[in-house]
Amino acid sequence: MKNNIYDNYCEITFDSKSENEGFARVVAASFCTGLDPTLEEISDIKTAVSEAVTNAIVHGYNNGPGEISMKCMILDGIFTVIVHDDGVGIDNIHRAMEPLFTTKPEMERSGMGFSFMEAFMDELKVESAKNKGTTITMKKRIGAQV
Amino acid sequence: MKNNIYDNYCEITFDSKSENEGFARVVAASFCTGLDPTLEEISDIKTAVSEAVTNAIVHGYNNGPGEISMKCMILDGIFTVIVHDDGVGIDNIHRAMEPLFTTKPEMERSGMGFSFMEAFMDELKVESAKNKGTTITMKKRIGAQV
Amino acid sequence: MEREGEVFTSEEMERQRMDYIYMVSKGCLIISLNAELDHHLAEEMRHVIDGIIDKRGVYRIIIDFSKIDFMDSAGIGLIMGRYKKIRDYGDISIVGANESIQRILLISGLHKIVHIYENLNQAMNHQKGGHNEK
Amino acid sequence: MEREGEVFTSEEMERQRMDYIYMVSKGCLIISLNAELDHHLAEEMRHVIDGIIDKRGVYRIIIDFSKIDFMDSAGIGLIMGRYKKIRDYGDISIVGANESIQRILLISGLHKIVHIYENLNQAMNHQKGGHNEK
Ligand SMILES: Nc1ncnc2c1ncn2[C@@H]1O[C@H](COP(=O)(O)OP(=O)(O)O)[C@@H](O)[C@H]1O
Ligand SMILES: Nc1ncnc2c1ncn2[C@@H]1O[C@H](COP(=O)(O)OP(=O)(O)O)[C@@H](O)[C@H]1O
Repeated sequence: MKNNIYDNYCEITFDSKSENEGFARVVAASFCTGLDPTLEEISDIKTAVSEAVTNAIVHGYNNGPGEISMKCMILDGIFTVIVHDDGVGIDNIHRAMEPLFTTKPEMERSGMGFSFMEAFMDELKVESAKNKGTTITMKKRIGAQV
Repeated sequence: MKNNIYDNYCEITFDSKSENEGFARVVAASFCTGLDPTLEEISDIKTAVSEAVTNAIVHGYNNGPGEISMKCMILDGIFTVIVHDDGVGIDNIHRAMEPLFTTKPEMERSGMGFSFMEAFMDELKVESAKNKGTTITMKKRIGAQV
Repeated sequence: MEREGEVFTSEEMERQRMDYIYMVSKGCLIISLNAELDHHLAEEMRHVIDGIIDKRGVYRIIIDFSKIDFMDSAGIGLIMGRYKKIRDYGDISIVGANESIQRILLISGLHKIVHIYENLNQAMNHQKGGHNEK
Repeated sequence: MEREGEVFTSEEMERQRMDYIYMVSKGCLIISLNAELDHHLAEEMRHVIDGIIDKRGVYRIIIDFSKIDFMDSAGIGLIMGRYKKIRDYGDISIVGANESIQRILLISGLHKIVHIYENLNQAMNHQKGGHNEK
Protein backbone atom coordinates (compact mmCIF):
# COMPACT_ATOMS: atom_id res chain seq x y z
CA MET A 1 0.00 0.00 0.00
CA LYS A 2 1.29 3.40 -0.97
CA ASN A 3 0.81 6.10 1.62
CA ASN A 4 -0.53 9.34 0.21
CA ILE A 5 -2.66 10.18 3.22
CA TYR A 6 -0.71 9.89 6.44
CA ASP A 7 2.13 11.96 7.88
CA ASN A 8 3.93 8.68 8.45
CA TYR A 9 3.00 5.09 7.84
CA CYS A 10 4.39 1.65 8.44
CA GLU A 11 3.14 -1.88 8.08
CA ILE A 12 4.76 -4.90 9.63
CA THR A 13 4.03 -8.60 9.57
CA PHE A 14 5.67 -11.03 11.95
CA ASP A 15 5.37 -14.58 13.22
CA SER A 16 2.85 -15.41 15.91
CA LYS A 17 5.41 -16.15 18.63
CA SER A 18 5.38 -14.87 22.17
CA GLU A 19 8.94 -13.60 21.80
CA ASN A 20 7.59 -11.10 19.26
CA GLU A 21 5.32 -9.41 21.81
CA GLY A 22 8.18 -7.24 23.02
CA PHE A 23 9.26 -6.64 19.44
CA ALA A 24 5.81 -5.34 18.48
CA ARG A 25 5.83 -2.98 21.48
CA VAL A 26 9.20 -1.58 20.48
CA VAL A 27 8.09 -1.10 16.87
CA ALA A 28 4.95 0.82 17.87
CA ALA A 29 6.67 2.91 20.54
CA SER A 30 9.58 3.72 18.30
CA PHE A 31 7.31 4.66 15.40
CA CYS A 32 5.70 7.31 17.64
CA THR A 33 8.89 9.06 18.71
CA GLY A 34 8.47 11.63 15.93
CA LEU A 35 5.41 12.92 17.80
CA ASP A 36 7.52 13.56 20.91
CA PRO A 37 5.32 11.47 23.21
CA THR A 38 5.53 11.65 27.01
CA LEU A 39 6.77 8.60 28.92
CA GLU A 40 3.19 7.98 29.98
CA GLU A 41 1.94 8.04 26.41
CA ILE A 42 4.63 5.58 25.34
CA SER A 43 3.74 3.32 28.20
CA ASP A 44 0.03 3.49 27.29
CA ILE A 45 0.75 2.56 23.68
CA LYS A 46 3.08 -0.27 24.67
CA THR A 47 0.45 -1.73 26.97
CA ALA A 48 -2.36 -1.53 24.41
CA VAL A 49 -0.22 -3.02 21.62
CA SER A 50 1.01 -5.74 23.94
CA GLU A 51 -2.55 -6.75 24.80
CA ALA A 52 -3.71 -6.84 21.18
CA VAL A 53 -0.68 -8.76 19.92
CA THR A 54 -0.74 -11.21 22.83
CA ASN A 55 -4.43 -11.89 22.15
CA ALA A 56 -3.64 -12.65 18.50
CA ILE A 57 -0.98 -15.16 19.62
CA VAL A 58 -2.82 -16.74 22.54
CA HIS A 59 -6.43 -16.66 21.32
CA GLY A 60 -6.33 -15.99 17.58
CA TYR A 61 -3.75 -18.65 16.77
CA ASN A 62 -4.07 -20.67 19.99
CA ASN A 63 -0.30 -20.44 20.55
CA GLY A 64 0.25 -22.18 17.20
CA PRO A 65 1.87 -20.83 14.03
CA GLY A 66 0.39 -17.87 12.20
CA GLU A 67 1.11 -14.42 10.93
CA ILE A 68 0.24 -11.15 12.63
CA SER A 69 0.17 -7.80 10.89
CA MET A 70 0.41 -4.41 12.49
CA LYS A 71 -0.13 -1.09 10.74
CA CYS A 72 0.89 2.15 12.40
CA MET A 73 0.02 5.58 11.10
CA ILE A 74 0.25 9.14 12.19
CA LEU A 75 -2.03 11.92 11.02
CA ASP A 76 -2.34 15.35 12.64
CA GLY A 77 -0.93 14.21 15.96
CA ILE A 78 -3.14 11.13 16.17
CA PHE A 79 -1.49 7.72 16.32
CA THR A 80 -3.48 4.79 14.92
CA VAL A 81 -2.46 1.17 15.25
CA ILE A 82 -4.25 -1.76 13.63
CA VAL A 83 -3.41 -5.28 14.78
CA HIS A 84 -4.73 -8.11 12.64
CA ASP A 85 -4.66 -11.90 12.86
CA ASP A 86 -6.22 -14.53 10.59
CA GLY A 87 -7.04 -16.75 13.53
CA VAL A 88 -10.17 -18.29 15.06
CA GLY A 89 -11.99 -14.98 15.47
CA ILE A 90 -14.36 -13.88 18.20
CA ASP A 91 -17.86 -15.30 18.44
CA ASN A 92 -19.45 -12.78 20.73
CA ILE A 93 -17.53 -9.52 20.70
CA HIS A 94 -19.73 -7.85 23.27
CA ARG A 95 -19.11 -10.57 25.83
CA ALA A 96 -15.40 -10.78 24.98
CA MET A 97 -15.01 -7.11 25.83
CA GLU A 98 -16.56 -7.43 29.28
CA PRO A 99 -14.05 -6.83 32.06
CA LEU A 100 -12.61 -10.05 33.47
CA PHE A 101 -14.16 -12.21 30.77
CA THR A 102 -11.71 -14.76 29.43
CA THR A 103 -11.99 -18.06 27.58
CA LYS A 104 -8.56 -19.15 28.82
CA PRO A 105 -8.53 -18.96 32.63
CA GLU A 106 -6.38 -22.11 32.69
CA MET A 107 -3.66 -20.11 30.97
CA GLU A 108 -3.96 -17.47 33.69
CA ARG A 109 -5.43 -14.93 31.33
CA SER A 110 -6.95 -12.23 33.50
CA GLY A 111 -9.65 -11.08 31.08
CA MET A 112 -8.36 -7.54 31.35
CA GLY A 113 -6.87 -7.17 27.88
CA PHE A 114 -9.71 -5.24 26.27
CA SER A 115 -10.19 -3.18 29.43
CA PHE A 116 -6.56 -2.09 29.26
CA MET A 117 -6.80 -1.27 25.56
CA GLU A 118 -9.84 0.90 26.31
CA ALA A 119 -8.26 2.51 29.36
CA PHE A 120 -5.00 3.43 27.70
CA MET A 121 -6.12 4.47 24.23
CA ASP A 122 -8.66 7.10 23.14
CA GLU A 123 -10.52 4.80 20.76
CA LEU A 124 -10.88 1.02 20.39
CA LYS A 125 -12.64 -0.83 17.58
CA VAL A 126 -12.90 -4.62 17.44
CA GLU A 127 -13.83 -6.33 14.17
CA SER A 128 -14.12 -10.10 14.20
CA ALA A 129 -16.24 -13.07 13.40
CA LYS A 130 -15.90 -16.78 13.99
CA ASN A 131 -13.12 -18.16 11.75
CA LYS A 132 -12.73 -14.77 10.10
CA GLY A 133 -9.77 -13.47 12.10
CA THR A 134 -9.70 -10.38 14.27
CA THR A 135 -8.81 -6.76 13.60
CA ILE A 136 -8.20 -4.36 16.48
CA THR A 137 -8.03 -0.64 15.67
CA MET A 138 -6.85 1.78 18.33
CA LYS A 139 -6.24 5.51 18.23
CA LYS A 140 -4.57 7.89 20.58
CA ARG A 141 -3.83 11.59 20.38
CA ILE A 142 -0.19 12.16 21.26
CA GLY A 143 0.89 15.35 22.97
CA ALA A 144 -2.73 16.24 23.78
CA GLN A 145 -1.71 18.10 26.93
CA VAL A 146 0.16 20.79 24.99
CA MET B 1 4.25 -14.44 2.90
CA LYS B 2 3.87 -17.30 5.32
CA ASN B 3 7.01 -18.31 7.12
CA ASN B 4 7.59 -22.04 7.24
CA ILE B 5 11.33 -21.85 6.95
CA TYR B 6 12.81 -19.39 9.41
CA ASP B 7 13.11 -19.47 13.19
CA ASN B 8 11.64 -15.99 13.18
CA TYR B 9 10.56 -13.67 10.42
CA CYS B 10 9.25 -10.16 9.98
CA GLU B 11 8.56 -7.88 7.09
CA ILE B 12 8.03 -4.16 7.36
CA THR B 13 7.24 -1.41 4.89
CA PHE B 14 7.56 2.23 5.77
CA ASP B 15 7.64 5.67 4.16
CA SER B 16 10.86 6.91 2.61
CA LYS B 17 11.47 9.66 5.17
CA SER B 18 14.70 10.42 6.96
CA GLU B 19 12.93 10.27 10.34
CA ASN B 20 12.37 6.57 9.67
CA GLU B 21 16.10 5.79 9.53
CA GLY B 22 16.24 5.51 13.32
CA PHE B 23 13.00 3.56 13.31
CA ALA B 24 14.42 0.97 10.89
CA ARG B 25 17.52 0.57 13.09
CA VAL B 26 15.38 -0.03 16.15
CA VAL B 27 13.24 -2.58 14.32
CA ALA B 28 16.25 -4.58 13.11
CA ALA B 29 18.12 -4.40 16.42
CA SER B 30 15.07 -5.30 18.43
CA PHE B 31 14.23 -8.22 16.12
CA CYS B 32 17.65 -9.71 16.93
CA THR B 33 17.37 -9.62 20.70
CA GLY B 34 16.16 -13.22 20.75
CA LEU B 35 19.64 -14.25 19.57
CA ASP B 36 21.22 -12.56 22.59
CA PRO B 37 23.57 -10.38 20.54
CA THR B 38 26.53 -8.54 22.05
CA LEU B 39 26.49 -4.74 22.13
CA GLU B 40 29.00 -4.79 19.30
CA GLU B 41 26.82 -7.02 17.15
CA ILE B 42 23.82 -4.76 17.72
CA SER B 43 25.89 -1.76 16.81
CA ASP B 44 27.14 -3.48 13.61
CA ILE B 45 23.59 -4.32 12.55
CA LYS B 46 22.32 -0.84 13.32
CA THR B 47 25.08 0.71 11.23
CA ALA B 48 24.55 -1.59 8.24
CA VAL B 49 20.76 -1.15 8.28
CA SER B 50 21.16 2.59 8.66
CA GLU B 51 23.39 2.76 5.59
CA ALA B 52 21.07 0.66 3.43
CA VAL B 53 17.90 2.50 4.46
CA THR B 54 19.52 5.93 4.12
CA ASN B 55 20.68 5.03 0.62
CA ALA B 56 17.13 4.04 -0.33
CA ILE B 57 15.88 7.43 0.90
CA VAL B 58 18.70 9.62 -0.41
CA HIS B 59 19.63 7.86 -3.65
CA GLY B 60 16.77 5.45 -4.46
CA TYR B 61 13.99 7.99 -4.01
CA ASN B 62 16.10 11.15 -4.24
CA ASN B 63 14.66 12.38 -0.93
CA GLY B 64 11.19 12.26 -2.45
CA PRO B 65 8.22 10.08 -1.55
CA GLY B 66 8.43 6.30 -1.82
CA GLU B 67 8.07 3.08 0.08
CA ILE B 68 10.87 1.03 1.59
CA SER B 69 10.54 -2.58 2.65
CA MET B 70 12.74 -4.43 5.09
CA LYS B 71 12.63 -8.16 5.74
CA CYS B 72 14.38 -9.63 8.75
CA MET B 73 14.84 -13.33 9.35
CA ILE B 74 16.67 -15.59 11.70
CA LEU B 75 17.78 -19.11 10.89
CA ASP B 76 20.26 -21.16 12.91
CA GLY B 77 21.83 -18.14 14.55
CA ILE B 78 22.22 -16.21 11.32
CA PHE B 79 20.45 -12.89 10.95
CA THR B 80 19.48 -11.83 7.43
CA VAL B 81 18.11 -8.43 6.51
CA ILE B 82 16.87 -7.42 3.07
CA VAL B 83 16.28 -3.74 2.34
CA HIS B 84 14.40 -2.92 -0.85
CA ASP B 85 13.40 0.27 -2.64
CA ASP B 86 11.59 0.78 -5.95
CA GLY B 87 13.68 3.82 -6.76
CA VAL B 88 16.06 4.87 -9.53
CA GLY B 89 18.34 1.85 -9.18
CA ILE B 90 22.10 1.61 -9.62
CA ASP B 91 23.66 1.84 -13.03
CA ASN B 92 27.09 0.46 -12.29
CA ILE B 93 27.04 -1.61 -9.12
CA HIS B 94 30.75 -2.34 -9.19
CA ARG B 95 31.66 1.34 -9.24
CA ALA B 96 28.99 2.21 -6.67
CA MET B 97 30.58 -0.21 -4.22
CA GLU B 98 34.03 1.31 -4.49
CA PRO B 99 35.14 2.98 -1.28
CA LEU B 100 34.54 6.75 -1.27
CA PHE B 101 32.54 6.66 -4.52
CA THR B 102 29.42 8.79 -4.28
CA THR B 103 27.08 10.44 -6.76
CA LYS B 104 25.97 13.00 -4.15
CA PRO B 105 29.05 14.76 -2.81
CA GLU B 106 27.04 18.00 -2.64
CA MET B 107 24.84 16.33 -0.01
CA GLU B 108 27.96 15.49 1.97
CA ARG B 109 27.62 11.79 1.30
CA SER B 110 30.95 10.24 2.16
CA GLY B 111 30.78 7.27 -0.20
CA MET B 112 31.39 4.93 2.71
CA GLY B 113 27.95 3.35 2.95
CA PHE B 114 28.74 0.13 1.11
CA SER B 115 32.14 -0.11 2.81
CA PHE B 116 30.45 0.03 6.20
CA MET B 117 27.86 -2.58 5.21
CA GLU B 118 30.69 -4.88 4.11
CA ALA B 119 32.80 -4.16 7.18
CA PHE B 120 30.05 -4.75 9.72
CA MET B 121 28.18 -7.70 8.21
CA ASP B 122 29.43 -11.13 7.14
CA GLU B 123 27.81 -11.03 3.71
CA LEU B 124 26.55 -8.28 1.40
CA LYS B 125 24.67 -8.72 -1.86
CA VAL B 126 23.54 -5.81 -4.04
CA GLU B 127 20.90 -6.37 -6.72
CA SER B 128 19.92 -3.38 -8.82
CA ALA B 129 19.49 -2.03 -12.32
CA LYS B 130 18.65 1.39 -13.69
CA ASN B 131 15.01 2.21 -12.90
CA LYS B 132 14.49 -1.24 -11.43
CA GLY B 133 14.96 -0.37 -7.75
CA THR B 134 17.58 -1.77 -5.42
CA THR B 135 17.68 -4.77 -3.12
CA ILE B 136 20.38 -5.08 -0.46
CA THR B 137 20.79 -8.44 1.28
CA MET B 138 23.04 -8.71 4.32
CA LYS B 139 23.79 -11.60 6.64
CA LYS B 140 25.51 -11.83 9.97
CA ARG B 141 26.09 -14.68 12.36
CA ILE B 142 25.08 -13.59 15.86
CA GLY B 143 26.84 -14.98 18.88
CA ALA B 144 29.67 -16.38 16.73
CA GLN B 145 32.21 -16.00 19.52
CA VAL B 146 30.47 -18.61 21.73
CA MET C 1 21.27 -27.68 54.31
CA GLU C 2 19.88 -24.39 53.12
CA ARG C 3 22.19 -21.45 53.27
CA GLU C 4 20.58 -18.11 53.89
CA GLY C 5 19.92 -16.08 50.79
CA GLU C 6 20.97 -18.95 48.56
CA VAL C 7 20.97 -18.02 44.88
CA PHE C 8 20.01 -20.77 42.45
CA THR C 9 22.65 -21.37 39.86
CA SER C 10 21.38 -24.46 38.12
CA GLU C 11 21.71 -24.41 34.38
CA GLU C 12 18.09 -23.51 33.93
CA MET C 13 18.57 -20.49 36.12
CA GLU C 14 21.74 -19.40 34.43
CA ARG C 15 19.92 -19.39 31.15
CA GLN C 16 17.17 -17.21 32.50
CA ARG C 17 19.45 -14.89 34.36
CA MET C 18 18.85 -12.14 31.84
CA ASP C 19 15.09 -12.04 32.40
CA TYR C 20 14.78 -12.59 36.14
CA ILE C 21 16.74 -13.76 39.16
CA TYR C 22 15.34 -15.31 42.27
CA MET C 23 16.47 -16.07 45.78
CA VAL C 24 14.89 -18.14 48.52
CA SER C 25 15.50 -17.44 52.18
CA LYS C 26 13.47 -18.68 55.18
CA GLY C 27 10.24 -19.29 53.35
CA CYS C 28 10.53 -16.02 51.45
CA LEU C 29 10.95 -16.00 47.65
CA ILE C 30 12.37 -12.80 46.21
CA ILE C 31 12.04 -12.43 42.45
CA SER C 32 13.95 -9.63 40.79
CA LEU C 33 12.73 -8.87 37.27
CA ASN C 34 15.16 -7.81 34.56
CA ALA C 35 12.85 -7.95 31.54
CA GLU C 36 9.43 -6.53 30.74
CA LEU C 37 6.72 -8.64 32.37
CA ASP C 38 4.47 -9.71 29.50
CA HIS C 39 2.81 -12.98 28.44
CA HIS C 40 6.12 -14.29 27.06
CA LEU C 41 7.98 -13.88 30.34
CA ALA C 42 4.98 -14.82 32.50
CA GLU C 43 4.71 -18.19 30.75
CA GLU C 44 8.39 -18.79 31.34
CA MET C 45 8.17 -17.86 35.01
CA ARG C 46 5.05 -19.42 36.35
CA HIS C 47 6.08 -23.07 36.30
CA VAL C 48 9.47 -22.21 37.76
CA ILE C 49 7.90 -20.18 40.56
CA ASP C 50 5.30 -22.82 41.38
CA GLY C 51 8.01 -25.46 41.53
CA ILE C 52 9.94 -23.39 44.03
CA ILE C 53 6.89 -22.64 46.15
CA ASP C 54 6.11 -26.34 46.41
CA LYS C 55 9.65 -27.59 46.99
CA ARG C 56 10.91 -24.89 49.31
CA GLY C 57 7.82 -24.22 51.40
CA VAL C 58 7.58 -20.60 50.32
CA TYR C 59 4.86 -18.56 52.01
CA ARG C 60 5.97 -15.04 51.16
CA ILE C 61 6.69 -13.79 47.66
CA ILE C 62 8.31 -10.45 46.97
CA ILE C 63 8.49 -9.30 43.36
CA ASP C 64 10.98 -6.53 42.65
CA PHE C 65 10.03 -4.31 39.70
CA SER C 66 12.70 -1.69 40.27
CA LYS C 67 14.73 -2.64 37.19
CA ILE C 68 11.82 -2.76 34.75
CA ASP C 69 9.24 -0.28 33.55
CA PHE C 70 6.64 -2.40 31.80
CA MET C 71 3.98 -4.92 32.74
CA ASP C 72 0.72 -5.78 30.99
CA SER C 73 -2.33 -7.86 31.92
CA ALA C 74 -0.30 -11.09 31.67
CA GLY C 75 1.67 -9.86 34.68
CA ILE C 76 -1.63 -9.39 36.51
CA GLY C 77 -2.51 -12.99 35.62
CA LEU C 78 0.83 -14.22 36.92
CA ILE C 79 0.49 -12.41 40.24
CA MET C 80 -3.18 -13.43 40.64
CA GLY C 81 -2.28 -17.06 39.99
CA ARG C 82 0.40 -17.11 42.68
CA TYR C 83 -1.90 -15.21 45.02
CA LYS C 84 -4.57 -17.88 44.67
CA LYS C 85 -1.96 -20.53 45.38
CA ILE C 86 -0.61 -19.12 48.63
CA ARG C 87 -3.28 -16.78 49.94
CA ASP C 88 -4.43 -19.20 52.67
CA TYR C 89 -1.10 -19.19 54.40
CA GLY C 90 1.05 -16.49 52.83
CA ASP C 91 1.16 -13.18 50.97
CA ILE C 92 2.63 -11.34 48.02
CA SER C 93 4.49 -8.03 48.03
CA ILE C 94 5.42 -5.81 45.12
CA VAL C 95 8.34 -3.43 45.38
CA GLY C 96 9.87 -0.78 43.15
CA ALA C 97 6.89 -0.40 40.78
CA ASN C 98 7.18 2.77 38.71
CA GLU C 99 4.21 5.00 37.95
CA SER C 100 2.90 3.12 34.94
CA ILE C 101 3.13 -0.26 36.66
CA GLN C 102 1.38 1.21 39.71
CA ARG C 103 -1.38 2.39 37.38
CA ILE C 104 -1.78 -1.16 36.05
CA LEU C 105 -1.97 -2.50 39.62
CA LEU C 106 -4.61 0.09 40.44
CA ILE C 107 -6.82 -0.41 37.38
CA SER C 108 -6.73 -4.18 37.86
CA GLY C 109 -7.59 -3.91 41.55
CA LEU C 110 -4.49 -5.90 42.42
CA HIS C 111 -3.37 -3.21 44.88
CA LYS C 112 -6.11 -4.46 47.20
CA ILE C 113 -4.67 -7.95 47.57
CA VAL C 114 -0.91 -7.45 47.43
CA HIS C 115 1.33 -5.35 49.64
CA ILE C 116 3.06 -2.51 47.86
CA TYR C 117 6.40 -1.15 49.10
CA GLU C 118 8.79 1.38 47.70
CA ASN C 119 11.82 -0.88 47.88
CA LEU C 120 13.08 -4.27 48.95
CA ASN C 121 14.34 -3.03 52.32
CA GLN C 122 10.95 -1.73 53.35
CA ALA C 123 9.29 -4.99 52.35
CA MET C 124 11.84 -7.08 54.27
CA ASN C 125 11.62 -4.94 57.41
CA HIS C 126 7.89 -5.05 57.36
CA GLN C 127 7.89 -8.81 57.06
CA LYS C 128 10.25 -9.13 60.00
CA GLY C 129 7.88 -6.91 61.97
CA GLY C 130 5.02 -9.19 61.00
CA HIS C 131 6.95 -12.22 62.22
CA ASN C 132 7.72 -10.71 65.60
CA GLU C 133 4.14 -9.74 66.19
CA LYS C 134 3.02 -13.33 65.89
CA MET D 1 27.83 41.69 23.67
CA GLU D 2 28.76 38.05 23.88
CA ARG D 3 28.63 36.45 27.28
CA GLU D 4 31.02 33.62 27.90
CA GLY D 5 29.58 30.18 27.39
CA GLU D 6 26.37 31.66 26.07
CA VAL D 7 23.75 29.04 25.27
CA PHE D 8 21.48 29.77 22.35
CA THR D 9 17.85 29.71 23.31
CA SER D 10 16.17 30.98 20.18
CA GLU D 11 12.99 29.17 19.27
CA GLU D 12 14.75 27.09 16.66
CA MET D 13 17.22 25.92 19.26
CA GLU D 14 14.57 25.08 21.81
CA ARG D 15 12.92 22.86 19.27
CA GLN D 16 16.12 21.01 18.60
CA ARG D 17 17.15 20.75 22.21
CA MET D 18 16.25 17.08 22.27
CA ASP D 19 18.69 16.19 19.49
CA TYR D 20 21.66 18.42 20.19
CA ILE D 21 22.71 21.48 22.16
CA TYR D 22 25.46 23.88 21.26
CA MET D 23 27.42 26.60 22.94
CA VAL D 24 29.81 29.18 21.55
CA SER D 25 32.61 30.66 23.59
CA LYS D 26 35.66 32.57 22.33
CA GLY D 27 35.72 31.14 18.84
CA CYS D 28 35.05 27.63 20.10
CA LEU D 29 31.81 25.83 19.20
CA ILE D 30 30.88 22.94 21.48
CA ILE D 31 28.17 20.64 20.16
CA SER D 32 26.71 18.14 22.56
CA LEU D 33 24.75 15.37 20.81
CA ASN D 34 21.64 13.88 22.40
CA ALA D 35 20.39 11.78 19.49
CA GLU D 36 21.97 9.18 17.21
CA LEU D 37 24.02 10.90 14.52
CA ASP D 38 22.59 9.65 11.25
CA HIS D 39 21.61 11.26 7.93
CA HIS D 40 18.40 12.62 9.45
CA LEU D 41 20.19 14.51 12.22
CA ALA D 42 23.19 15.45 10.06
CA GLU D 43 20.90 17.20 7.56
CA GLU D 44 19.28 19.10 10.39
CA MET D 45 22.61 20.14 11.90
CA ARG D 46 24.83 21.11 9.04
CA HIS D 47 23.15 24.36 8.02
CA VAL D 48 22.79 25.43 11.64
CA ILE D 49 26.46 24.74 12.34
CA ASP D 50 27.68 26.48 9.19
CA GLY D 51 25.59 29.52 10.08
CA ILE D 52 27.22 29.67 13.51
CA ILE D 53 30.72 29.21 12.13
CA ASP D 54 30.21 32.10 9.72
CA LYS D 55 28.44 34.48 12.10
CA ARG D 56 30.47 33.86 15.23
CA GLY D 57 33.93 33.41 13.79
CA VAL D 58 34.31 29.88 15.07
CA TYR D 59 37.69 28.27 14.49
CA ARG D 60 37.48 25.34 16.87
CA ILE D 61 34.70 22.76 16.92
CA ILE D 62 34.33 20.21 19.67
CA ILE D 63 31.69 17.51 19.21
CA ASP D 64 30.68 15.68 22.36
CA PHE D 65 29.48 12.10 21.74
CA SER D 66 29.34 11.07 25.39
CA LYS D 67 25.54 10.91 25.53
CA ILE D 68 25.07 8.89 22.34
CA ASP D 69 26.20 5.50 21.13
CA PHE D 70 25.51 5.55 17.42
CA MET D 71 26.89 7.27 14.33
CA ASP D 72 26.91 6.10 10.72
CA SER D 73 28.62 7.33 7.53
CA ALA D 74 26.40 10.41 7.45
CA GLY D 75 28.15 11.52 10.64
CA ILE D 76 31.46 11.08 8.84
CA GLY D 77 30.12 13.26 6.02
CA LEU D 78 29.05 15.93 8.51
CA ILE D 79 32.43 16.04 10.24
CA MET D 80 34.34 15.94 6.93
CA GLY D 81 32.26 18.83 5.60
CA ARG D 82 33.01 21.04 8.61
CA TYR D 83 36.65 19.98 8.49
CA LYS D 84 36.97 21.15 4.89
CA LYS D 85 35.35 24.44 5.87
CA ILE D 86 37.68 25.35 8.74
CA ARG D 87 40.82 23.31 8.21
CA ASP D 88 42.85 26.28 6.97
CA TYR D 89 42.51 28.18 10.22
CA GLY D 90 40.94 25.85 12.77
CA ASP D 91 40.40 22.28 13.92
CA ILE D 92 37.85 19.74 15.04
CA SER D 93 37.89 17.63 18.20
CA ILE D 94 35.76 14.66 19.10
CA VAL D 95 35.16 13.74 22.72
CA GLY D 96 33.38 10.93 24.54
CA ALA D 97 33.17 8.54 21.58
CA ASN D 98 32.32 5.02 22.71
CA GLU D 99 33.94 1.94 21.22
CA SER D 100 31.65 1.54 18.24
CA ILE D 101 31.86 5.21 17.29
CA GLN D 102 35.65 5.03 17.63
CA ARG D 103 35.60 2.06 15.27
CA ILE D 104 33.67 4.14 12.72
CA LEU D 105 36.21 6.96 13.08
CA LEU D 106 39.01 4.49 12.53
CA ILE D 107 37.57 2.69 9.51
CA SER D 108 36.76 5.99 7.84
CA GLY D 109 40.24 7.37 8.51
CA LEU D 110 38.71 10.37 10.28
CA HIS D 111 40.91 9.77 13.32
CA LYS D 112 43.81 11.12 11.27
CA ILE D 113 42.30 14.57 10.77
CA VAL D 114 40.39 15.23 13.98
CA HIS D 115 41.63 15.32 17.57
CA ILE D 116 40.16 12.65 19.79
CA TYR D 117 39.83 13.17 23.55
CA GLU D 118 38.22 11.15 26.27
CA ASN D 119 36.11 13.98 27.63
CA LEU D 120 35.27 17.63 27.26
CA ASN D 121 37.67 18.71 30.00
CA GLN D 122 40.65 17.15 28.30
CA ALA D 123 39.74 18.78 25.00
CA MET D 124 39.32 22.21 26.62
CA ASN D 125 42.57 21.98 28.57
CA HIS D 126 44.44 20.91 25.51
CA GLN D 127 43.06 23.79 23.53
CA LYS D 128 44.08 26.23 26.25
CA GLY D 129 47.52 24.67 26.13
CA GLY D 130 47.60 25.20 22.40
CA HIS D 131 46.68 28.84 22.84
CA ASN D 132 49.43 29.49 25.35
CA GLU D 133 52.08 27.93 23.19
CA LYS D 134 51.36 30.33 20.38
N1 LIG E 1 -7.40 -11.96 18.57
C1 LIG E 1 -8.35 -12.73 19.16
N2 LIG E 1 -8.79 -13.87 18.56
C2 LIG E 1 -9.74 -14.65 19.13
N3 LIG E 1 -10.29 -14.36 20.32
C3 LIG E 1 -9.90 -13.26 20.98
C4 LIG E 1 -8.92 -12.40 20.44
N4 LIG E 1 -8.76 -11.37 21.31
C5 LIG E 1 -9.58 -11.60 22.34
N5 LIG E 1 -10.30 -12.73 22.16
C6 LIG E 1 -11.32 -13.29 23.07
O1 LIG E 1 -11.74 -12.27 23.96
C7 LIG E 1 -11.55 -12.69 25.32
C8 LIG E 1 -11.22 -11.49 26.18
O2 LIG E 1 -9.98 -10.91 25.79
P1 LIG E 1 -9.16 -10.06 26.84
O3 LIG E 1 -10.05 -9.01 27.44
O4 LIG E 1 -7.94 -9.57 26.17
O5 LIG E 1 -8.78 -11.06 28.00
P2 LIG E 1 -7.73 -12.28 28.03
O6 LIG E 1 -6.80 -12.16 26.87
O7 LIG E 1 -7.04 -12.11 29.33
O8 LIG E 1 -8.55 -13.53 27.95
C9 LIG E 1 -10.45 -13.71 25.24
O9 LIG E 1 -10.44 -14.57 26.36
C10 LIG E 1 -10.77 -14.42 23.92
O10 LIG E 1 -11.80 -15.36 24.10
N1 LIG F 1 19.35 2.36 -2.97
C1 LIG F 1 20.08 3.00 -3.93
N2 LIG F 1 19.47 3.46 -5.04
C2 LIG F 1 20.19 4.10 -5.99
N3 LIG F 1 21.52 4.32 -5.92
C3 LIG F 1 22.19 3.87 -4.83
C4 LIG F 1 21.51 3.19 -3.79
N4 LIG F 1 22.43 2.85 -2.85
C5 LIG F 1 23.60 3.30 -3.30
N5 LIG F 1 23.48 3.92 -4.49
C6 LIG F 1 24.58 4.52 -5.29
O1 LIG F 1 25.81 4.01 -4.82
C7 LIG F 1 26.67 5.07 -4.43
C8 LIG F 1 27.56 4.64 -3.28
O2 LIG F 1 26.80 4.35 -2.13
P1 LIG F 1 27.45 4.42 -0.68
O3 LIG F 1 28.70 3.62 -0.68
O4 LIG F 1 26.41 4.06 0.31
O5 LIG F 1 27.87 5.95 -0.51
P2 LIG F 1 26.97 7.26 -0.29
O6 LIG F 1 25.59 6.87 0.15
O7 LIG F 1 27.70 8.00 0.78
O8 LIG F 1 26.95 7.98 -1.60
C9 LIG F 1 25.73 6.20 -4.10
O9 LIG F 1 26.36 7.47 -4.16
C10 LIG F 1 24.65 6.02 -5.15
O10 LIG F 1 25.03 6.55 -6.39
